[in-house]
Amino acid sequence: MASSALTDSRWIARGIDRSAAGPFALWLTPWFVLLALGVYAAWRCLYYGLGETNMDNRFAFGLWIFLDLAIIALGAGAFFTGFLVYLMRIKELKAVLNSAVVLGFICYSGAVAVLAIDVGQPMRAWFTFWHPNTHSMLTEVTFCISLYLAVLAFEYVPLVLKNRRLRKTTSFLVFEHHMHIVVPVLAAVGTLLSFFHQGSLGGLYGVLRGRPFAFREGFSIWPTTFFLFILSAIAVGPSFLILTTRLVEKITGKKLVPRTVFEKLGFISGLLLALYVAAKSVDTLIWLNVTSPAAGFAPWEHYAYRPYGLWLMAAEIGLFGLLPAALLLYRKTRERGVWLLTGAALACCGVMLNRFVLTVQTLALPTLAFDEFMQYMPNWQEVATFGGVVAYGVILYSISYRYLPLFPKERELAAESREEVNHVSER
Amino acid sequence: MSKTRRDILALGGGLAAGIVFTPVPWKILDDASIWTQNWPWIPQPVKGPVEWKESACTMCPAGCGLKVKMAGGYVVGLSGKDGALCALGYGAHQMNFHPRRLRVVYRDGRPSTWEAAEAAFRKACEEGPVAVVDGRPSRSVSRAYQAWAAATKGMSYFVARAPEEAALVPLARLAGAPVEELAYDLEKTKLVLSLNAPLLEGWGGPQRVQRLWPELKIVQAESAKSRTGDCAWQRVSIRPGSEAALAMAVAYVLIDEKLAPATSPRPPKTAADHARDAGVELNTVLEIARALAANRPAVVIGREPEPAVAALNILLGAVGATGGVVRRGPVSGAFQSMDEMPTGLRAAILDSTVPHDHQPSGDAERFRFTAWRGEDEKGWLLPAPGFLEENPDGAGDALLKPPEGVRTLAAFLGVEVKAIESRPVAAERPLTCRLAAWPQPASSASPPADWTGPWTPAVLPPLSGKLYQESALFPAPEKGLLA
Amino acid sequence: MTPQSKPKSKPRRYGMVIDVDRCTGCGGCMTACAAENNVAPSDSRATARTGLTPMLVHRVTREGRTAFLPVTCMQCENETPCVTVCPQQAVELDKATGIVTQMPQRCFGCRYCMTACAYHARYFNWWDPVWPPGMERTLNPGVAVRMRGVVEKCNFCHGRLHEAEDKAAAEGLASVNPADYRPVCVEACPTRAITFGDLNEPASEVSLAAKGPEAFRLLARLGTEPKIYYSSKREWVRDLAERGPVERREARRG
Amino acid sequence: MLRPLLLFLAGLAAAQIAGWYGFPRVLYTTHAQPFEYRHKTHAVKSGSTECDGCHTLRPDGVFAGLPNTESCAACHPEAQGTTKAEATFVKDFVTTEKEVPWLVRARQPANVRFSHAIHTKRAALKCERCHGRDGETDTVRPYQQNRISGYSRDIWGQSISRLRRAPNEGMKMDDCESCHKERGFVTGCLGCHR
Repeated sequence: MASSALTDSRWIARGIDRSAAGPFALWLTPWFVLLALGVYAAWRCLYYGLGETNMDNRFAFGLWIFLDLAIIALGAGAFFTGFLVYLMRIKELKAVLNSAVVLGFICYSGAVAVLAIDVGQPMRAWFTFWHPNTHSMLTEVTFCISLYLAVLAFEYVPLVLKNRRLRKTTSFLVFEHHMHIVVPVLAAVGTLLSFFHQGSLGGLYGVLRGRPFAFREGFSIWPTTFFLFILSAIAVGPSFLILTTRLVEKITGKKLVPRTVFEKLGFISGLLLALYVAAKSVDTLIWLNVTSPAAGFAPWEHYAYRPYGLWLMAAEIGLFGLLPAALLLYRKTRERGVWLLTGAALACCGVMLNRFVLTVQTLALPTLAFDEFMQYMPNWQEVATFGGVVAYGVILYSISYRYLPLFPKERELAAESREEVNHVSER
Repeated sequence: MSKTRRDILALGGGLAAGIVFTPVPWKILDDASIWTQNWPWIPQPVKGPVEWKESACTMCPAGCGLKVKMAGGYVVGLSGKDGALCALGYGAHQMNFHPRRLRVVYRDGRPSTWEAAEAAFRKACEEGPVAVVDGRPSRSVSRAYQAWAAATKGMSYFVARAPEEAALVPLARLAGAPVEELAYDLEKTKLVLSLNAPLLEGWGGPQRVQRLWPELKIVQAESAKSRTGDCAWQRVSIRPGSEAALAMAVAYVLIDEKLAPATSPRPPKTAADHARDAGVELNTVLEIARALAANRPAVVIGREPEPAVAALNILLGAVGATGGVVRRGPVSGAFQSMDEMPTGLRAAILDSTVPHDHQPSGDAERFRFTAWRGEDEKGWLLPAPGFLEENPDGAGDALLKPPEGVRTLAAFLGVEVKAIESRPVAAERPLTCRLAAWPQPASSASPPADWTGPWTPAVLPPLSGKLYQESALFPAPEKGLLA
Repeated sequence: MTPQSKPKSKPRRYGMVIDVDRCTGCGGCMTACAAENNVAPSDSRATARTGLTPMLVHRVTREGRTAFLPVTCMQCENETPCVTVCPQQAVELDKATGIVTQMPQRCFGCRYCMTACAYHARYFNWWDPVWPPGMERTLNPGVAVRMRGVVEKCNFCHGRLHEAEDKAAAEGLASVNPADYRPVCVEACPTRAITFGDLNEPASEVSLAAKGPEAFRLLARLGTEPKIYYSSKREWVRDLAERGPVERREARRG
Repeated sequence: MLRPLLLFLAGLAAAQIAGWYGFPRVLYTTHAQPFEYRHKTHAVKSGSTECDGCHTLRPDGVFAGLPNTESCAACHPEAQGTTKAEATFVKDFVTTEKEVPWLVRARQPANVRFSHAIHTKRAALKCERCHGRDGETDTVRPYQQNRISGYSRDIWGQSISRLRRAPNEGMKMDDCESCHKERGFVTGCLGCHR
């Protein structure tokens, strides 16, 4: 144990404190077990076909698509922080930028991995690039997500090269330095790509003329859900960063980011969330009064089936929209750690609920006069596959946290706290 | 970094960069997706040019004309020669490969041999008497069975009657005519009062009433919900086992309202009493009776042999009248039905056209020829040619070659089959019948409680609906339709 | 031969009118469709929600009355939902015939088209197709067998269209003889409830029936212009075209 | 710095040789035909140089493909000449009434619908357009099969790069499409797939 800790320590940056290799391995073990289970479930789905899942002809999209949409929205923090740092020049957010890039990479690569299992014929996925249907929102999503994943990988590389051992190789150091010059460019490209795919993920549902619950009119080729998805994603991206960073701080018992950064993120999140709620409310009113009746569907009909009642809409706009927006915008609550976290958590739940409603409720509702309302429950294969992705995320993040400078301010803050031993940040 | 490690990296980098500019990754990508389009474990259709032949369906006695699509020596599609086929007919060619296909001799559910079956049958013939049972008596091969039975000592010939024919037996008795010669003239009927008869679910052949249905008014009196009831002009719910009661109630009203000859004998109880027995309102009975009288020619059809139904038809004037029950004949002569088999038979040998639910009575040893295994088969199961593997007439060539180990009843008995050159034309003959008194009703005439339709044994000789439901054609059970 | 002098057939718009009053729900069209289009027996784990029924007869009851509605791909013509959403052009609105064609060999099984279809007329191959041993020799050579992981639906029996086209070419005709081509469900209906033909021919039986006062289309208000018409003399059946007060009452109760 | 660069270039060159020269040889397996067949001899002996003399197109538009053993047996009820191939044919197929398992190089997969009626009748294309001079050969080429996709090599064409190939070489969808485009005949997926 002691010797392995010794070898391991050569890889850890100077001046920061990490646990010994033994406890770290112990921490990773359960996640590797979960990952193995996920890989087994995924293998079953690939080998025996998607009959292994609980999806059916009506619920052609299930748990996977819902969670993919959710984690891609939550992962929006990556591009949005890049946008704020490099294009809006809010330099203090640099403290979370590296962490955001890793989180974004995890969310996007995880989503792509699940998609590869979710499609029936993954080996034909490249057809989308060779024979693209330019009218399809999914084409836009596929192009943007795969390109953006490449961008994220490029953003990840300099981070990896900052590792203490790797820096010893001169060519890596030179390479990393050159990469630094292009990072703002990458951030700009990433922002553009992300705007489009977050939007087109929303457009995915908004264009469904055959599903009056999801269908929205819009501007040019983009239905309103296109813009709502962008807005909601950039609204909760910072909130998700607050949550994850605070969680890491809690687990490691360290201060990683200055408090002011959290407050800044919270404010941005709250502001955008307020905007989103306003836009969403207007959109909902137009949909209820114009779009849905035009298709022959009474507005409240969509909420007539239990458990998908009107409470969902109320929760989405009130509990998970207005409330967190207020908590994050109001200075007094924002400065109180508990309320900041509550606000951020509610905002994240809100975007997940929104993605859930659009994925599941859309498909559950009947369209034909002689249709039935249907329910769907994922089975263990679906849950385990996704659990595997979560495990992959935790493992990758843990390793990155251990060996890479995810939080550039960490050393500084550690020094400060050593000086003021008595001062303990609120728990 | 060590020197060798750097060298390996450089060489590897060169290889990796270089391979991108060769066909290797791109061709493999393309071929791999082509591989998914032609997975070796996905079955492929047989190769060879398509040809169309003609034949007749053998899945039920209706014997619909077929246009048969063939490729590479196999049947790859079916089409009706004159009109549509039924749901089973469209996939009959797949039935030959059904998991229930019988390929070896079975005795009491255990595999056996042809030699053992032959020895057992020879022994039974020596001990006698033995019955040979036929499902479709108008074929050339049937003629051969009849001749053979007549010429062999201790041998007799029976037929398995379809339920709709059996239901006419009480009327045939009253009219003194062989039941084989009686038939419903439904093509000219305007209104049918059906007492639990599965008219749209295969009665009288799968397609007969289907084709007439758009122009035919059906009053369905039923004790179990059926698709016929769904599609009927009127649906009336009756108590199980009360077909006779409803028939008598209607008859009473007909006489009362002077819609039937005044001299007709009246049913034993009043209309109100019979209606109560049937579990219907008297008003409903009135409506039915008036509809019958207003929509002549009308006819009453029962599911089971029910004397009261025969009596009601006589009262209605439907016997011997256009659009009612008529006499056609001679069709192929009068036969003894399997239901009237004497007791004390030593053995019965059944042709593959006999439905599985037709079982010889008593403890006669069973030799059943069949292409498919049914449920719980006692006695001998002898593998017979399947669909189109023998000529529908029993004489002449077949379109398909039967698999190894399959024999026909004719070959087993060693009879020679000659094609019948000319068949008598079914001509209309007068049929008259008077009702002297109300007959005693039959005990029970309702469908069994577990009857779910839509395929009754009546339509599916030689198999029950189960075979169809297990077949490739049966789509995943969808809500409502087949429940 | 120059392109100009070639005998060109003019574009057709194949469509159907289904007379609901003539459907007895016998299921003949469903089984004929399965046999014609090489639909494999349902997997033992399949349910009503995971089976393959390119043609599906719905039994609809309202206040004790019953109607049977055969539902298949509606061959939508305007902004065809499945065509517009498919990312890799595996679904197409065929210009020559008006058929919405699904190409399983191009499909990669994302199932987006299934979520787009208001009629639930698209089916996914959740399992590999498996026939009992030997039964693969009864497969129709005119239609390719689909593998697992792809979407399929009614293509208006394209195998039969191909046969009719081959025949027309051999006979030197520019276009398919209407008598040579009709989908198997049309042929398999014992009550002849389905009329099939070219909606571009104003005098064709199907065009006239589609213009009849009793004709209606399902969910026409979605604006996708389906080419499958229904017709019924019964008003309550015509009301099934859209969700109405009855369905809303049911919904509120549910 | 020179050494890694040289090694990199060496890797690059090795990849080119392996990819362009080695790969096609590994990708395909070669299978011999059941026996030798000479189109040329048959054309001379039978006096018919028209392809549809044996490869008939029926009036209903169905292309009969390769002649079956029965029609060959009309001329070869027993050996007419002295070749080994003919003796094999008579012995193994005519007397046993079996079909010859020819490995058809131009065979398309089951999902492709190719109508000989439309191409040879309506479009009046010559057989040579796609089959080249196969009808005048002295031998039948062996069948080469792609190990991954299972396709005949003739579908892709002999040239692995698919550049500078003969007009009749290659039977991929691209080839069908380019010929269609040249002739101004555009069709949807359904036109050529089933």
